Amino acid sequence: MITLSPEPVMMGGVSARNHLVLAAGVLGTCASSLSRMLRSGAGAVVTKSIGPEPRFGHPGPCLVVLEDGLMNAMGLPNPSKQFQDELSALSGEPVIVSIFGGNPEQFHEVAGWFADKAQAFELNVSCPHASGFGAQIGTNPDIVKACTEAVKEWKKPAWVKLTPNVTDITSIGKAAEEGGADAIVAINTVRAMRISTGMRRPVLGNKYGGLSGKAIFPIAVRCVYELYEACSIPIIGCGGVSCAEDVIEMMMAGAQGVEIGSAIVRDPDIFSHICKDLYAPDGISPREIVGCAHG
Amino acid sequence: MITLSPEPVMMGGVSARNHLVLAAGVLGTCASSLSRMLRSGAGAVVTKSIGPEPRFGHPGPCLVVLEDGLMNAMGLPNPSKQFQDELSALSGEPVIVSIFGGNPEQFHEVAGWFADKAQAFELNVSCPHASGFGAQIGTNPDIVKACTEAVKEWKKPAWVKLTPNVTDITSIGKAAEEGGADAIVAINTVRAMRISTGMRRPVLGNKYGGLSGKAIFPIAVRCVYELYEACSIPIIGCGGVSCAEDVIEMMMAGAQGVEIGSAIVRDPDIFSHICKDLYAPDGISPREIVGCAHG
Amino acid sequence: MAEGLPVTVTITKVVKESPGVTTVFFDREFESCIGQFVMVWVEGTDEIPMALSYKNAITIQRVGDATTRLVAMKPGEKLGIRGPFGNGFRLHGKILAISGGAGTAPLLRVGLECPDVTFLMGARTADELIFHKMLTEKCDVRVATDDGSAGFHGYVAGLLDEISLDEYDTIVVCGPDPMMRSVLSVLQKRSSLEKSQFSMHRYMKCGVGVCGSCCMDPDGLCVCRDGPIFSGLSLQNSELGKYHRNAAGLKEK
Amino acid sequence: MAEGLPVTVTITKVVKESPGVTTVFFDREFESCIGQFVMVWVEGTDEIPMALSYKNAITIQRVGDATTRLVAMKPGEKLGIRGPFGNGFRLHGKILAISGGAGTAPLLRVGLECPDVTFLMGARTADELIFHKMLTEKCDVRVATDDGSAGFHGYVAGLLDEISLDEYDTIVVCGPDPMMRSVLSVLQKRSSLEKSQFSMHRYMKCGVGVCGSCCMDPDGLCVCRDGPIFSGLSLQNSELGKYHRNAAGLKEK
Ligand SMILES: Cc1cc2nc3c(=O)[nH]c(=O)nc-3n(C[C@H](O)[C@H](O)[C@H](O)COP(=O)(O)OP(=O)(O)OC[C@H]3O[C@@H](n4cnc5c(N)ncnc54)[C@H](O)[C@@H]3O)c2cc1C
Ligand SMILES: Cc1cc2nc3c(=O)[nH]c(=O)nc-3n(C[C@H](O)[C@H](O)[C@H](O)COP(=O)(O)OP(=O)(O)OC[C@H]3O[C@@H](n4cnc5c(N)ncnc54)[C@H](O)[C@@H]3O)c2cc1C
Ligand SMILES: Cc1cc2nc3c(=O)[nH]c(=O)nc-3n(C[C@H](O)[C@H](O)[C@H](O)COP(=O)(O)O)c2cc1C
Ligand SMILES: Cc1cc2nc3c(=O)[nH]c(=O)nc-3n(C[C@H](O)[C@H](O)[C@H](O)COP(=O)(O)O)c2cc1C
Ligand code: FES
Ligand code: FES
Repeated sequence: MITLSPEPVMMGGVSARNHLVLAAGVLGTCASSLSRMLRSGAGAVVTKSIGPEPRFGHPGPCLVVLEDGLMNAMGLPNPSKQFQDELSALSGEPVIVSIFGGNPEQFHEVAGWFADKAQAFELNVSCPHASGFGAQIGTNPDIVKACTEAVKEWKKPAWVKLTPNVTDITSIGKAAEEGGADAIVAINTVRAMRISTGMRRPVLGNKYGGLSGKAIFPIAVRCVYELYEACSIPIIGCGGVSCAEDVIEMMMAGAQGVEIGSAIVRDPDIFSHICKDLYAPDGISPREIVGCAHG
Repeated sequence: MITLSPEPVMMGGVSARNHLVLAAGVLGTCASSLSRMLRSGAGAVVTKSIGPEPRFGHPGPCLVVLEDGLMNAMGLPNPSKQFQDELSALSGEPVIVSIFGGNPEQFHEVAGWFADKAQAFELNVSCPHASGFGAQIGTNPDIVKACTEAVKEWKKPAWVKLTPNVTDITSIGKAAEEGGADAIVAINTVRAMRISTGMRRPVLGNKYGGLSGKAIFPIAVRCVYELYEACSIPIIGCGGVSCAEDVIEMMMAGAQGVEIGSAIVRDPDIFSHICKDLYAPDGISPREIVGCAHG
Repeated sequence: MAEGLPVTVTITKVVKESPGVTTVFFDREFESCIGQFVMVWVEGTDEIPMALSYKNAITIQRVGDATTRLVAMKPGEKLGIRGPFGNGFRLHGKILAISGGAGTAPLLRVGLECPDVTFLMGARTADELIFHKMLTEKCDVRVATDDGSAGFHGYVAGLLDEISLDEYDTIVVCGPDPMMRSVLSVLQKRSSLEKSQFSMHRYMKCGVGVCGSCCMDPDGLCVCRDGPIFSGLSLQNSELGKYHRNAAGLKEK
Repeated sequence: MAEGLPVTVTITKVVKESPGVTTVFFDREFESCIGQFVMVWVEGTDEIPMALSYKNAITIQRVGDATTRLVAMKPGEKLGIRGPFGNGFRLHGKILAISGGAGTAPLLRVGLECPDVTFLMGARTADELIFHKMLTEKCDVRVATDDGSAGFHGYVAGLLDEISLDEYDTIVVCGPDPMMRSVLSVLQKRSSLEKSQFSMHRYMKCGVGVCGSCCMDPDGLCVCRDGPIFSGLSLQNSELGKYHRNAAGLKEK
């Protein structure tokens, strides 16, 4: 297998300790769990998505574990502005604050709360199961561009996280790029549903949810590859990454780094385990492989 | 587990021997393999998609087996008009002819070749990896409607098979319904890619392919559920069905029956095995459960 | 980690344990370690964490929407169960069990299944004591009530004064946060933290260590996966008894 | 069924067996039954089915794009391998192997690994005989050439006249369709079909029994999965020697 040389990593304006980033919404609500992920080897962490008002999330069940992935509809629970307190405990760490809103003004407002503490922002325009937010605005290139511009007023690196639930993900990627995004994160979860045949009802409280984990890896690789052909800003691959080989594959598709979420369920120490396999003193430079599958 | 009473099945104008239909493109190029599937328990079979000209398909690799599914880019290889000979050998059998074209005229022409032999047509407006065909027209509601109308001129039942690679599958479902479709089949494969890290190239000859099998089951259930809320014609569920429980789940989401493709790889006798689990003399009527998850 | 969609179970028996507490039995036993919990789906309302009081039952204290629906359920009705989840107690030797209120439920199997158990049980009043009779037949039960209507008049931690902690190999504790913090303080003073295990409660959504809603300060451990059982030592400097986070992640006292 | 993405192998050695046939060795052995095949990915061109002539090699007859690129490859270059796929021969007792042209390659391991083999080998001319020397060291080899430049002058089926079929427990055959049909006819006449196994070739795209491109009439069996080895009995009334389908599914003679 290919190994990478351990070098300082700078991706999308964020200086990270390695190429592996904790994905938004996974153990991301408290400073203590975010620190834990950094200690266990994450190169940077993205927080739970923070919005304009506190939200308690959807009624349960909010998540089910499938054979090859997870399906969740958390409903964007978050402490809103009070998350400032958590962030204080993380000052100096590579923390990207995920934010969401229903329009550019809300994105601007929420970003403002964290402008002095975040290393960067990640715009969640892609959660597939919260009405009025996420993918409901992330399927419209004009709104995505406007939200990106609004957040960029704070002069911080801005990553825009895209939904795969669109006919053409590149049109959204290009909108983010035009809005001044420093990187694109692809992908958020894939809209999905399972039904309990015993209860004769959808298993998630919100009925619809988002599929993540291994099942969506081939979809995520495809999106990264498409975006690499269409856009010129850095891409962070996300979706089903669960081993070092997957990281290399995402990089070859065009990703500068990856985010990892669901794999935590099978292995809470996933970051240190992937690092062990991915890096070696005689490894090659990531530059050699990022996008190399485009030939 | 719920079992169904073995009753005569009529779905979307097709009288089938049970609720399980062989999906298009799977062992569907010769009369002999289609008969074999009927013998081994399929309630009806859909042929390989037939188009206006013979095609040899994409260069290989055309298919890879993944842990939880398949990824393929066959490229719609088909013998075109000569498929008439194969069909002759199947007269009287529950055979649905899958057809594709680049516009309504071509759909009309191809359907005409088989109008006296097919029990029904399935319009492939959803293959995600053949340029000018399939999903390239299946993402446009107006074209889908026009193609459906063109095929309906032959006065045969017409099923329209949809792609999940759209922002809103219900808009396409409604277009098919307006065009006079007798049923909607959901879903075709999900656009995907895997890269060989050893070769540093996408593994499929066509680079992009379609994901099928277990991995996409939650996506297919979601699409069926959405379509059931939006449309009033029958829905046939397709995507990742591999056991009797999956059939029940699809039905609860709103499907009258299911198509099965990739599961053949793990078990060539999948139809008879599912029948054994699905039907029982004291089983309930399918009417009791179709769409019941909508509460 | 148990996996998959919720398993559907049918309720077979409903037993009222006290005015506010009810046990619901179902038609399936879940192989589980004592201390593990399940996520209980009350269709149309919510999914909530519950200890398995028996392998085929949960014992519910009515506090809000989901628990209110649960205690009103009848035999024949259905629930969805995910799990069991979490780590469970490590039980050996002579055991001291200390419970407060509905916290007796997660410890019930300790009293019923282990050979040598002393059970200290607290409740607000005598009629809020649960499983008292059943446990008395199996082990040495001592009672405390806030109003003195049964046993010792005061908090359950007070019962510890009459206990020689050196005699015990394992100490297990479950109850409301303030009760557990005060027990923890006593055990700390009497140098018995090492052999103590506390069954923690935090807001849970996923049950499998991914959503982060049940994380505790300062270590960021997940109660659902790293717990719910924690050694007293590891809780000394924790948020226990000080605050917890609600469904939105907001700190509450 | 072997699974997954193509395994990348590096070519270690290239051996020219005859003017049109080349063996390519790689750095990995594939555990396989004799008769199984792999799908060989020649990046940028195509993926094609090939028997494993050795556990770590394929032997290629140059016929078109992919095979032309393959025979021109150099040590250090890479291939992608999926498989091994298919069923393989059932080999026991005294074995008669009958090959035509490049059909010797899939039978090579029969000659090298089985104890008691008689090998009938046909080719158009003497210099198109492959593996002749190597096999002669291991078994009783008899040769037929169309032009008489070596051995018997005529088709390999002609060699059967001098063979007492009753002596053999297993008969394995591989070669072009017309050659296999004529061998089948001889075996049928001499009531030896039961112990015969034929290695079939059909257009293959998936290799795992799903795409349908390799299906044979009249049973709809997949050569890739139900085969490539079929008993002579099951082929009697088949399309063998009459027609096959090309990549588009069109029948060709
Ligand atoms: C590991 C564990 C085991 C538990 N075992 C038992 C048990 O055996 N018997 C029992 O009666 N109770 C048990 N509980 C507590 C029980 O989960 C809550 O009482 C229940 O969730 C309340 O739900 P509700 O809808 O009735 O109340 P709500 O009105 O929704 O909330 C009332 C209060 O209950 C708590 N709560 C609500 N939802 C949750 C949730 N998803 N996760 C955690 N706490 C929540 C919160 O403190 C909330 O303020 C356990 C909790 C945990 C974490
Ligand atoms: C199970 C099996 C084992 C085989 N083993 C060997 C072997 O050990 N050595 C060897 O030299 N050849 C073997 N072949 C034949 C080999 O696959 C073809 O010669 C090769 O595919 C030709 O590819 P091409 O691109 O060079 O030729 P093309 O120009 O693409 O085609 C030339 C002819 O080759 C055949 N062919 C092409 N592609 C395929 C395909 N995907 N599947 C089957 N046939 C195809 C067709 O008859 C075609 O007309 C085997 C075939 C099968 C089915
Ligand atoms: C429990 C859970 C909560 C999530 N919450 C968020 C969120 O708040 N914001 C967001 O942008 N993505 C969220 N996601 C999506 C993940 O960040 C990620 O995009 C997705 O899970 C795919 O990556 P994975 O397969 O590695 O998990 C969540 C995912 C899960 C499983
Ligand atoms: C090898 C292969 C070939 C296919 N060919 C076609 C086709 O020609 N026309 C079509 O409409 N769908 C085609 N499909 C899609 C299937 O019919 C089906 O929609 C999809 O595979 C999802 O179902 P499954 O998960 O049961 O396989 C093909 C799928 C596979 C795996
Ligand atoms: S409940 Fe989700 S991490 Fe514990
Ligand atoms: S090659 Fe696809 S079925 Fe045999």
